[in-house]
Amino acid sequence: MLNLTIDGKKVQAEAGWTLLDTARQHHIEIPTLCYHEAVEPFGACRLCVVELRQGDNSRLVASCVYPAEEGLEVHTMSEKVKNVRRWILEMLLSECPASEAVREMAAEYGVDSTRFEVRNPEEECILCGLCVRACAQVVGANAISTVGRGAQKEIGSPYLIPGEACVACGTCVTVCPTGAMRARFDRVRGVPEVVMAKAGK
Amino acid sequence: MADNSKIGVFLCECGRRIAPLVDLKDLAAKLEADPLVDYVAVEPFSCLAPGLDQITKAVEEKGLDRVVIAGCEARVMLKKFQNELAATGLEEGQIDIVNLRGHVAQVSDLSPEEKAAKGFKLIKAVAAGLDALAPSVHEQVEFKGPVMILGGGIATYSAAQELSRREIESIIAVSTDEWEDEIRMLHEHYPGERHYYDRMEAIMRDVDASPFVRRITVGELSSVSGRTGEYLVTFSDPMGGPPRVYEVGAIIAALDGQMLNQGTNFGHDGRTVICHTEAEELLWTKGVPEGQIVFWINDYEAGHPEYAYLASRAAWSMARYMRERSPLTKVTVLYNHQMPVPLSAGERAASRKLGIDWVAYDGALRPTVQAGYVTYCDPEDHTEQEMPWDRLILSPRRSVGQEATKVAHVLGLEHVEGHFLEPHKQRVRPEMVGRAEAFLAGSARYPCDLHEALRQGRRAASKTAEMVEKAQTGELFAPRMVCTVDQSKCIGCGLCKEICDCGGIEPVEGHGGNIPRHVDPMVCTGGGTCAAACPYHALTLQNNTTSQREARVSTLSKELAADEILSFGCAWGGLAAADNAGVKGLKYDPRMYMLRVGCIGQLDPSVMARAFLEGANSLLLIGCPPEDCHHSYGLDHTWSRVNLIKKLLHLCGFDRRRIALAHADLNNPEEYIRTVNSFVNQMADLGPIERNSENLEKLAGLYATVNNARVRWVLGATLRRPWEEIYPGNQRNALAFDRDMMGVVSEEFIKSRVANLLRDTQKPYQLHELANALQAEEKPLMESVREMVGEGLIGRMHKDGKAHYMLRA
Amino acid sequence: MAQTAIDIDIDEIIERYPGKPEYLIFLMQDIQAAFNYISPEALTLVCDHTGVAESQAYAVATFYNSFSLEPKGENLVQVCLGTACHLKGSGLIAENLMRSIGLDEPGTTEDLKYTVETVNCLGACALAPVAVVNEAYQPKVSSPKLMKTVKKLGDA
Amino acid sequence: MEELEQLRGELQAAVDPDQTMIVVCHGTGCVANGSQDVTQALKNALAEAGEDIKVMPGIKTTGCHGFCSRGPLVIIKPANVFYQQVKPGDVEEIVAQTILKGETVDRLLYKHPQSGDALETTDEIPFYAGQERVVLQNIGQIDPTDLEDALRAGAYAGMAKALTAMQPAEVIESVTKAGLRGRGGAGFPTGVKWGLAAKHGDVEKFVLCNADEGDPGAFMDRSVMEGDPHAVVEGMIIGGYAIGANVGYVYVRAEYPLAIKHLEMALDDARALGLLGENILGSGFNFDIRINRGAGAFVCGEETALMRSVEGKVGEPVPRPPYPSDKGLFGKPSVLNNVETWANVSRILDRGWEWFAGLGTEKSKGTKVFALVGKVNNVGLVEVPMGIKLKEIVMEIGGGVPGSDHFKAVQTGGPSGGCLPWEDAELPVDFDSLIAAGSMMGSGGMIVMDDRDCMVDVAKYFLGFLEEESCGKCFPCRLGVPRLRETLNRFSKGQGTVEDIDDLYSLAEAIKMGSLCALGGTAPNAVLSTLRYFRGEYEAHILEHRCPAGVCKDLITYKIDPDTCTGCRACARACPQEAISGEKKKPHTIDESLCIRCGMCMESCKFGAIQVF
Repeated sequence: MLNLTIDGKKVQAEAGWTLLDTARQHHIEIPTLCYHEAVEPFGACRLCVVELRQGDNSRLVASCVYPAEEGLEVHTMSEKVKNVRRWILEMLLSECPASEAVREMAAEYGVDSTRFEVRNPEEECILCGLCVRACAQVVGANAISTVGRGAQKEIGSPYLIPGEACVACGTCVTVCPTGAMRARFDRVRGVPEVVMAKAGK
Repeated sequence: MADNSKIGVFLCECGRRIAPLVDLKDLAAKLEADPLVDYVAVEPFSCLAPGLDQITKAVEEKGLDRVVIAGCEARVMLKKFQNELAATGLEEGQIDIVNLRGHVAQVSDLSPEEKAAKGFKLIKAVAAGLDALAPSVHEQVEFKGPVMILGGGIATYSAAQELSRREIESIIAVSTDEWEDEIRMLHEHYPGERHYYDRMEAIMRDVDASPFVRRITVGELSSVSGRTGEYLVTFSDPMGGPPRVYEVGAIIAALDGQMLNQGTNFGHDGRTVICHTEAEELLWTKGVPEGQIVFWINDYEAGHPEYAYLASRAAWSMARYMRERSPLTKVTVLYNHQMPVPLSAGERAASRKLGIDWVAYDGALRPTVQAGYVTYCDPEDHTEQEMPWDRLILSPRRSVGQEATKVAHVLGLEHVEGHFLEPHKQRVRPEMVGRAEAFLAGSARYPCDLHEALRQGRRAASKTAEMVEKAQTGELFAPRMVCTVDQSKCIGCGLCKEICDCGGIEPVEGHGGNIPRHVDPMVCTGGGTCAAACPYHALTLQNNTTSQREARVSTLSKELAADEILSFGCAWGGLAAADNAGVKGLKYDPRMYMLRVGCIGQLDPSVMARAFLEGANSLLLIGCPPEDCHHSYGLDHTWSRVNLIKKLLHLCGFDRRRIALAHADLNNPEEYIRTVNSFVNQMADLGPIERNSENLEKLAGLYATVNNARVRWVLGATLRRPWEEIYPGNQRNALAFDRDMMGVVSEEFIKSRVANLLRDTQKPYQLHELANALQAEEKPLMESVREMVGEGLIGRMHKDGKAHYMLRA
Repeated sequence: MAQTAIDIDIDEIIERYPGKPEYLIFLMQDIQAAFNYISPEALTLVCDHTGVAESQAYAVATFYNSFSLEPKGENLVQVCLGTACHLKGSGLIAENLMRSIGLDEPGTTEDLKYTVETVNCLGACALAPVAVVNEAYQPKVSSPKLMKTVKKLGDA
Repeated sequence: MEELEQLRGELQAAVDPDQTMIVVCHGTGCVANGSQDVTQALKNALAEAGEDIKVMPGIKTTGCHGFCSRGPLVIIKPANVFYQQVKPGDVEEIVAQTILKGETVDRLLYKHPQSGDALETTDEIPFYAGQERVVLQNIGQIDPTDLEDALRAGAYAGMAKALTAMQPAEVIESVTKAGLRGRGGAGFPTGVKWGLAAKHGDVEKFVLCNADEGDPGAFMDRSVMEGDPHAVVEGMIIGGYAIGANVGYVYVRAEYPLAIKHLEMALDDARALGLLGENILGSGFNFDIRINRGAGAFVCGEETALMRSVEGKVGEPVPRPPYPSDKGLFGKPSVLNNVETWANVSRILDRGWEWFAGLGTEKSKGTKVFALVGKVNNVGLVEVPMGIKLKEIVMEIGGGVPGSDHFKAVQTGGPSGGCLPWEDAELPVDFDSLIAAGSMMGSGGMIVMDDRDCMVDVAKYFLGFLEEESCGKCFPCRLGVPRLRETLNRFSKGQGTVEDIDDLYSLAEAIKMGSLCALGGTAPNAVLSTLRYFRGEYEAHILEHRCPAGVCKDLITYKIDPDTCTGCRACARACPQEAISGEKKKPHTIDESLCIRCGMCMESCKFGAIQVF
């Protein structure tokens, strides 16, 4: 049994719990986007960051992966934390303006417009990679992956055409936090035209 | 129902996504009060470490052997719970999930109390299903005998090589002992591969030398029987002796496609205008011809643009061969400008160095072959050009070929004319991806070059090897949710084998007359439509049985209010769409109650009938969109079964619309909601079925009828077969057949009711009394009753000159 | 010349390494080196051999700069955009070169004649700005100089 | 052990220290300048000279001598006569004068930039005089492809000591006591890192060498691997012995073919001699090293990403904890250090931790190698003791800034680092002062900038680099870096407001705090440090719409000075937009509306008539 404080509240945790587990067990809410209970935590969206304070020095860690430790002093709503969340959400607004979920979450943090230029007003995908991880860890099909890297990154099956590996179960659509997978799904599922792909390329 | 299990229910608050919306306290109280449930707990997040710890603790302390989690999507979360709770000994089938969040909390404006009530009904139904579960034992699969590679295709060698690399014994059945001959003949199936012959030879030598490979020379394949791990393969003897029989653990078919010439409409004459195979033959026999050689990549004009790549690669390699050996030979490749030239930068340079011309023509105009010239249209300046030739070489026509088709037939691969042999499309579980290859490799699957054929061979071998290696270490077990046959009930009618789409059902050889079936658990995809079709209930989908489904519907039907709808959704269509509606928080009519089913085709008509019998007033079955069924025909089969129920509802005097089949695309929840709302409203207009004694008696008759062997038999005949291409099946004289079926159904319906009546009342009836009791016309009734007496189903005695009918003592 | 040998046997390359996932990148590098791109067929072979899912292999192939899924041109020009070179205007040099052969961004010309790449520091900062044309270093290049060298190759 | 020392003795005895030896630098810089031809010419010339020569001098090709801007370099030993910018044509004279007569060829000597008098030998040259060569001690001295030559210079002595005379714990202790800090950038104490991995006891472990030198403008590690690969190999064996690992991986940039070649040779030779592989030197310790070529991803310099890449996966960092010392490569305890660190390890074990601890400052021990590039006279590779003043490196060793008595800024730490202004010229160069000054040590790139370099453009450049190289996994980095650059783009177009600058600070903060790995965590440094020291320049862009350095395209115009223009039409021909008009032999003019500021005209003009305003 580990003892720590979250937002001043004394809480207990078992070894092996993450900070997010612990917080949720004690009804303390922490926002997440790239987190889903069905798959391993990824620590990518950084919305779940919390501040760890130890005397004067403090740092932010992703609560979805950071293990609960004895005596930690955790703050889930400090200014530092909010600043990170606000910026991420504002940038998401410009990156994937079409996403309802993002707009709602942004509004909760008082972000309702973006100062940055909007490249694609249709875009919904936040590249949290949940679909990819679900396909690999839940379904075991490995039908989709991230393609490219950095700003050019996107989600898709090899060569962005329907592939053999997809079992069309729709798990990716269900776990997608923004609904972006709906549009992509039809470019992934379906019986691949083996002849065209293999013989005709 | 006998409580033969200890069931724990865990209610998930899911942060704020369930808790405030559903009154979990109230729900927990309801459940605790229910005799079926032994333990109830509410958790912030059942699926997170803290929640899982709590469940594990409860299972161990309270000795629970069934667990229901009321949380979110089973499709997404079930696997995690199975893995996390495996340590407690709970196995697949003993854990079930109710999507409280997505089917109740998020999708309506009901009050928390009302939602709790709805949740209670769903959870109780699922619990009843678990209660009715009889967990199966783990079936271990062993491999008796080596791997056999038959069909004689070139992939035989790569497959054998891969197997021997992994030290697995194999038998290869080839037409000739001499691999030199094979190489000599290779171009008949794979022209333009000379550059690869050395490697091919190396592979063959390798196989020849391997102690793990046994080479046999046999005649035609005559039969294959048995199951994964223990097959019997029979060939005719080439010398005309007695058939040769082999016991093998696994079978890989290596089949090559066939090359035909283009025929006269491209000017083919077999001498000056030839196709690739003939060109190769020429190179073998006469060497490189001099003069002007023109390769025309005419696959676009031949109607198969997708083969242009293969053809031009072959042309390129032959062209290279010619130029490298004979400076006096001019080579040109004439190709459709819509086609990308399939050469890498380096090859372009090499082609230039060798002086091979690539000439594009305007694909809009078809080139014409003339004496010594081809005329074509220049895509640049749109002028007609003439290209001289001494020999014109056309692309080949590609097909499966006679022998391959024969073998495919014996192996039970349905071959559709004009198609290639892609077997087993089902991709229900990921491990099934590529299983087609594990079974069949070579250009008879789909046109490909030598390299790809060999790759498929290797892949097939390694897929097979994975299984063999597992089996060798005793770690190969059959999936839990597959069909099994009760040999004592099976009369070997073969209906299941006929409608099975995964090839999992095999006859057991050696029994005379009707041959009972059994299931190859490693091939069965667990679709279960076969089980739902068996006239004698001899097939069961273990750990997911019809009786479990009946338990669910009867429990839920008893709980449902008059205007509430019982529904089944398949995991790939209806249920998935409902889940996604929940994720999006789309609102729809809360009177909708959906139960989960793996494939809509798993629903035995008796499950549907049971629903009405136990109090449901309507039933909505939501499957995948037509032709998207993951089990191929589950949906079509349900279509037939729904028709049966409609007929019976009609005979009972109820509205046929009370049962309906619908389709949902998981990616279109809005559509799903329209489906639900319109059905619910329609049923509200109909109102409930009055539960008076007459109606109850009729419903009992309905239920008995769908379990009647004869009815199920006739129904079985209407079910779509794998070779039928159109939804919902295109058997001949469908209308006439349907009329006959109507006849059969009405006969058996009345008979069932008579039987029920006599059994329930235990007293003799005169005909007019029967007619009265069943509100049936005497005339047809008399015929049925006579038949029943004839069949010995009931007895007849005369008392003061009047015929009385009663159950036989 | 960034030449593809036309008779390299891909299976020979595949067999260089044991069939383990950790050799995925080794195999791709060798194939890239031999054919200067990774064809879909090659990718499938690598997956079969290493037991890596095709989607994963595709992710790797698109993640790392040194892999190309498209055939490259017959002549390869790399312009260094390292800091030292940048300060000495290599950015402009690259732009000017690409404009002169009709490319809007680094890549391969339609006729597969040239491929222009920008690289992050070749570590030859003393020679800035540097370009590498078909593996030959061009120290202290200027736009006109580089364009002349490149044009010459194309006409050859 | 004894055998090794005996062998070393024999090898050393075998060569006469007074024999003339002609050393030619074959570092990448010199090779690109044609030093291979020089070597060939030398061979020919000597062959021709033939019997005129009493003792035939040896020719030795070595790794980089560091003084790249002066290549090709030829040094005549034992006198250490230093010839620079030698062309094949000069060779005959060298042979005739120096080899035969023992006289120097003055025109090939290095002239002192200020006094202008010719300096004969290496140690007289300020560029070398100011240096303290520890890691580089053998580079330029030994033939990297010849293990025997390396042994003469004392290679593998430290390893032998460690394996035969010390317990693993003692090795870790002495590395700790030496105060060695990771040279990869962060400066984490190496000994501590080793201890964390060692404590896992008897399980499979790995050591890795980060040779994925991705920082633009840095080539220290390459030079070490090319010039003295044995130092790295030796260090890794020692590390493996210390933490109990039997396998090591070197992750080298594929862009460094020569380094890879020399490493492979070194490994083969070492195996052949029993210095690598089973039961090394009879100590019972087994260790072998495998080489992984990087596939072109800067982020793979981050340790967790590098390990994923070695596993054959996409090189995306993973959150820590768990730390690599607990769960690293293939989930096993692993220690990753960079090339320079490993090289230092072998020196420490060879010459003792006390000696090493005596170098450098109180908190930063030892020396640091820098790649000195940009607007500086002596471009090249320098190794200096920690704590040396920035000014000393740039103005003395570096020979100052061409055409100026000061530098505008010095950029250290690569994309993760920052720009230090002339005001910081006195700053002691060590881990902590650099961080305090808003930059960082990094792997050792040191880029000197003068007044013609625009700080906004520089910041933009580094952000562009990072935008391209970000793996795209975590949101702050993937989204934030491009948006930072978007803002700077506006600035360089003369748009934007002063408020934007404040937003920059706050966004930069969010990226620093929020990012998953160090790439994102340090990405904003380029902006922050330039803002800190050159805010005025930013404001010039925003408020006055001008680029003081004359770099930002949208804020400059090209003009032809009519007095200097000879009307030769060279510029008109060069202009891709045909924006330049004018008759022959008459001054030309540029049509600004057509000009795309590609600079072609400027490059083509032989009279410097085209100027930027």
